[in-house]
Amino acid sequence: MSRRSPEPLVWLLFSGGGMAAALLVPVLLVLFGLAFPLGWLPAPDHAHLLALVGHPITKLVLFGLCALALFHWAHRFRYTLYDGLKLKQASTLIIVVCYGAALAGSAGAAAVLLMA
Amino acid sequence: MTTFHNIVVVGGGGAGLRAATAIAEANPLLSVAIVSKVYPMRSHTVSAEGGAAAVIADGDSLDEHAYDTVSGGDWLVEQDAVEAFVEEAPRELLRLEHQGCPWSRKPDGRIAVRAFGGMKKKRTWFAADKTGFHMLHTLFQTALSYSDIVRYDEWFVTKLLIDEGRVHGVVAIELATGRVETIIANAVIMCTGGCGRVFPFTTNANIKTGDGMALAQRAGAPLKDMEFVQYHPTGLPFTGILITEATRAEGGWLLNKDGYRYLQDYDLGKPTPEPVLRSMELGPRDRLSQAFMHEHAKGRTIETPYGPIVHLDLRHLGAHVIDTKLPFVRELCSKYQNIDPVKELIPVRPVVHYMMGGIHTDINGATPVEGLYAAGEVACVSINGANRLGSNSLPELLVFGARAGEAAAEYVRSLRTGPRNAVYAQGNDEERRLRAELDQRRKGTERIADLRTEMQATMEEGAGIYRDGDSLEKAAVKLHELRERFDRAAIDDHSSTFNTELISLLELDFMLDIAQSIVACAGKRTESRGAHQRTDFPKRDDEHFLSHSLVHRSGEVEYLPVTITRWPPGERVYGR
Amino acid sequence: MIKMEVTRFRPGEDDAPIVQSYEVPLRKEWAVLDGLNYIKDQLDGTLSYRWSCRMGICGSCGMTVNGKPQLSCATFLTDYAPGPVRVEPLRNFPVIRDLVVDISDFMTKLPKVKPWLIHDGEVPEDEFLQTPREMDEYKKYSMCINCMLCYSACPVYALEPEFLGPAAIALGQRYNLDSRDDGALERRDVLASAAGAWACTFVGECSTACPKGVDPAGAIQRYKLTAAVSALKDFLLPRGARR
Amino acid sequence: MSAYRQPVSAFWWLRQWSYLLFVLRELSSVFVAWFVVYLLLLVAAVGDGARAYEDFLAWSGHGWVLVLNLVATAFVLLHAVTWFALAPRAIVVPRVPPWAVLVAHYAAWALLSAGVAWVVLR
Ligand SMILES: Cc1cc2nc3c(=O)[nH]c(=O)nc-3n(C[C@H](O)[C@H](O)[C@H](O)COP(=O)(O)OP(=O)(O)OC[C@H]3O[C@@H](n4cnc5c(N)ncnc54)[C@H](O)[C@@H]3O)c2cc1C
Ligand code: SF4
Ligand code: F3S
Ligand code: FES
Repeated sequence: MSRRSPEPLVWLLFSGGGMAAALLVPVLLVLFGLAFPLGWLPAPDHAHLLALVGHPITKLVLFGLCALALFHWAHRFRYTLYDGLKLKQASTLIIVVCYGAALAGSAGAAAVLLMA
Repeated sequence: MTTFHNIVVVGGGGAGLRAATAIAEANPLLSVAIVSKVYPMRSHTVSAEGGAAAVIADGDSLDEHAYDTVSGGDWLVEQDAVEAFVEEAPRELLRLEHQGCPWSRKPDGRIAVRAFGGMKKKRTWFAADKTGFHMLHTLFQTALSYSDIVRYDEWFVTKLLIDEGRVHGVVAIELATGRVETIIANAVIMCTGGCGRVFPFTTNANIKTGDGMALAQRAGAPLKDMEFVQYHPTGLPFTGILITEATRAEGGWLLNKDGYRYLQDYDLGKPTPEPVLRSMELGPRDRLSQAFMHEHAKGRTIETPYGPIVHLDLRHLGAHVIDTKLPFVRELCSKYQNIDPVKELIPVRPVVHYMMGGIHTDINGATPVEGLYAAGEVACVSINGANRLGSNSLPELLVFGARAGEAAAEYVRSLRTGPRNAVYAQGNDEERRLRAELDQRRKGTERIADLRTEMQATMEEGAGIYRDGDSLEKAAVKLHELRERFDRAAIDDHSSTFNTELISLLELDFMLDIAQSIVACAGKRTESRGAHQRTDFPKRDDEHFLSHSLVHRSGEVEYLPVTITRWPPGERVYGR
Repeated sequence: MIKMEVTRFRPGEDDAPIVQSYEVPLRKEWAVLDGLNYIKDQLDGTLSYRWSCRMGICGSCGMTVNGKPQLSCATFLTDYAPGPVRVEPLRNFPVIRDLVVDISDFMTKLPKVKPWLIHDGEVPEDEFLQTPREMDEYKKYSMCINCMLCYSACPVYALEPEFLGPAAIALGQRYNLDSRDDGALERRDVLASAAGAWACTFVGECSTACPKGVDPAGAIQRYKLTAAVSALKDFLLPRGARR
Repeated sequence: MSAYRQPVSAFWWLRQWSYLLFVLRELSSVFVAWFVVYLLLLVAAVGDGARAYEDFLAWSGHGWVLVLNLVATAFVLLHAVTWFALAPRAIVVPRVPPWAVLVAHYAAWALLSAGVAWVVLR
């Protein structure tokens, strides 16, 4: 039955990821990717960040962001390959690779966050 | 190639779709086909703007609707048909409501009605100003749910098969492939719409070439009241695009070149700021278009490259009313005339709009040819008489489409015999004729477009809003000449794939028939009534002409008395 | 005068379309369609194209004009002056002849979304009550004239012919959002299938192209959200709790 | 019927500016993914101690990393803007005009960004 199609759930993850990425990624990327390395702003000291990352709420938020953002990527990239490169024939392979990578990435993120 | 159906409906407009669903409901076992030269949702019903009349409002009554219709038609109206019509119209419109038609509503969620020309009460249902569009799409989409209705989309019917006085089907060309097919059926319902394209300046779409009228007349069914051609008072110059009567119902004014509401000079009442029913701008279309001609004669219209115009003034209605009730008018004005009716005057002139006449049918859509039915604008029942009231046509499509469908379903039930071989032979002959048209017209000398243009000019000059014996005689002579020249018309396109030049040729052939019928009837009717105004016979003459004209293929015209049930002929009074 | 470059394709004669140029008068009031009619009537009777209402409501006359899908009766020559004006058939459809394309794909897909009112229970004696506000919910989606400009603009439809496409989905949504309708569940299998709303990647060009303000892209997005939420409910709630 | 099938070029997205913009928008997801990697590297470095964190900061100052992050920022901003533009079309709240939905998204964006910056820089 097509109603069982996983498409809606994947799409929800994609959308959640899109929303999370839109809301949070720009500020984080500007801070850590540009502002600190370029010296526009003083980089926060290690202790502060350690405390921050160690806090369970931060861990939860960051995990959510990473996992959702990865699924966002997986879904969009899958369709980019279909449409942009006309690769629809390789659909199964693309699905396995994209969502598989997102799953693996999320597990990796969990590991990193738990250890930090 | 030959295929078989119980009933073939020719035309997928409002009337055709309603007829087909009526058959499917009357007897689901019947095989019904809709053959249409355009996809059904492209049919001209889609262009209707203003609305559909049916009694629903408190304080309105069936009798008043009937009286307005009878007097609006200048008593040339079958009163039993009108009584059936007004009674069934509300049911039909409600049926569409139940199928999802987005009729405009009052704040409490009930159907809203608006005023319309010649109607004494507000009774016109509307879907903003895209009524026909919403009706047609609702009908079409609902018809999709009847999976057993077979459609022949973009098939052009060229002939009705007749044997022993009975119809046996049609011959049609599939446009995409050029395939000619004999479609055998026990009954045929013609729902092919009007013929405005016989005239040069019309609100009618390119497809409205009177095919069905000509086909039926050739098959032996006479055409009725063909001299009654409706001019709508407000068309955009150049394009002929209609500015709906609803603009005036909402309170629009007609102004001459001095900014004066000239209708007050023509026995249509006194100007008031608010619209008054059956008065001034809400008078009937024939009278308004005639008033324009008088203004023009007095030099009080404005000359433009596309003919004389007057102005329609909506500015005092304000943006809110225009945007909620008349959004399409605003869209059309800005697209095609480059003006904004909220701030500017709309230039308008009378434009050929509707054919009161058509295939002669009885109250059930049956023509004198056995098994042949007709409904919609192509037919003449007649509820419209000498002048149709705006918003009566759309409900007419439904009421008489349904009636014709039911009658045809009933008719085929009793039939036992199939067609004789002669019918198949007719089909083969027609196929050969069509091939010949393609092959033998290579060396023609006349251009289709030229003949068409000349025919249209002839009709406007000879059989326009005002006619006389002389102008009609000249038109008849000219049409005769065009008929002869038609035999020498050329076709450059010899492809069998989507050959629109061949179709233009066949349509021109039909239109010439129609033009000749109109002129023949108009010449014989030596009186003035409704939309038929003879300057040489300016009075209505009930003694001789309270009867329908019936014109046959031969050009012969006979008369049929009008059925009068409850409303004896009287004076048409507006604004008093 | 203005030059019109018209794509011609004659099946059986040409393997691929060719371009033919015509000079037509440049008049203020003339739509691209008037230019084509001039060609057909005065210059070349063999040109084929569809048209009917010439007032932007029947949906027959869609063509690609200077690269963009347009209604040729509602697009004016003067907007392309001094020219040339390139007129091609609508993209993404097979070309039958000249400017005539085959839209039978849409015509077979349309009934699949059940674009008719499905009402459970009693039908009232008179009208269903529906306030103007309730009508606003779906009104815009009911404005579709089936002109196919959106299909012509949508790259996903070009690449994946299985895709139901913008207008068909918008029409399904039109009934889903109608307060008189109870058919959303019946339409879901088709609308929420892989070839339905999910195939749309929100290019958004369908809404840009639409001459009637239908906003099919919005309709699809909105449908995805509803479908996803209801799928989530199905997933989380036990069967019995569902309607 | 021998209809002509109009071919679709693999480079269809170059034909029109709006198509190109669409493809760029879709490609933004790659940079979102890159950001996740970058973030996790940072978190791992912070967890590994002050030395590792210093190394990370030095690495993030490398030319190619900077360029990559600059490009990524551009794409991520494109993502955010197009995403918010789309939101009012999908999220239809009765009686709330679409522009209000849009404004709400931008407000949330501003608020969250300020919040994150405050937490990080405190
Ligand atoms: C601009 C405009 C506005 C109007 N506004 C209103 C209004 O507000 N209220 C009102 O009541 N009336 C209005 N009318 C009148 C009304 O719309 C028409 O009378 C009515 O729609 C005709 O419907 P129909 O079903 O008879 O024919 P159409 O809708 O014209 O359909 C004709 C069908 O026949 C088919 N056909 C024709 N010839 C052939 C052939 N040879 N082979 C195969 N198929 C063929 C066509 O493909 C088409 O499907 C308006 C008319 C116009 C022109
Ligand atoms: S949604 Fe718009 S563009 Fe698409 S078919 Fe309908 S009216 Fe045409
Ligand atoms: S263009 Fe196509 S991809 Fe979706 S938003 Fe429109 S249907
Ligand atoms: S001709 Fe009808 S939409 Fe253009």
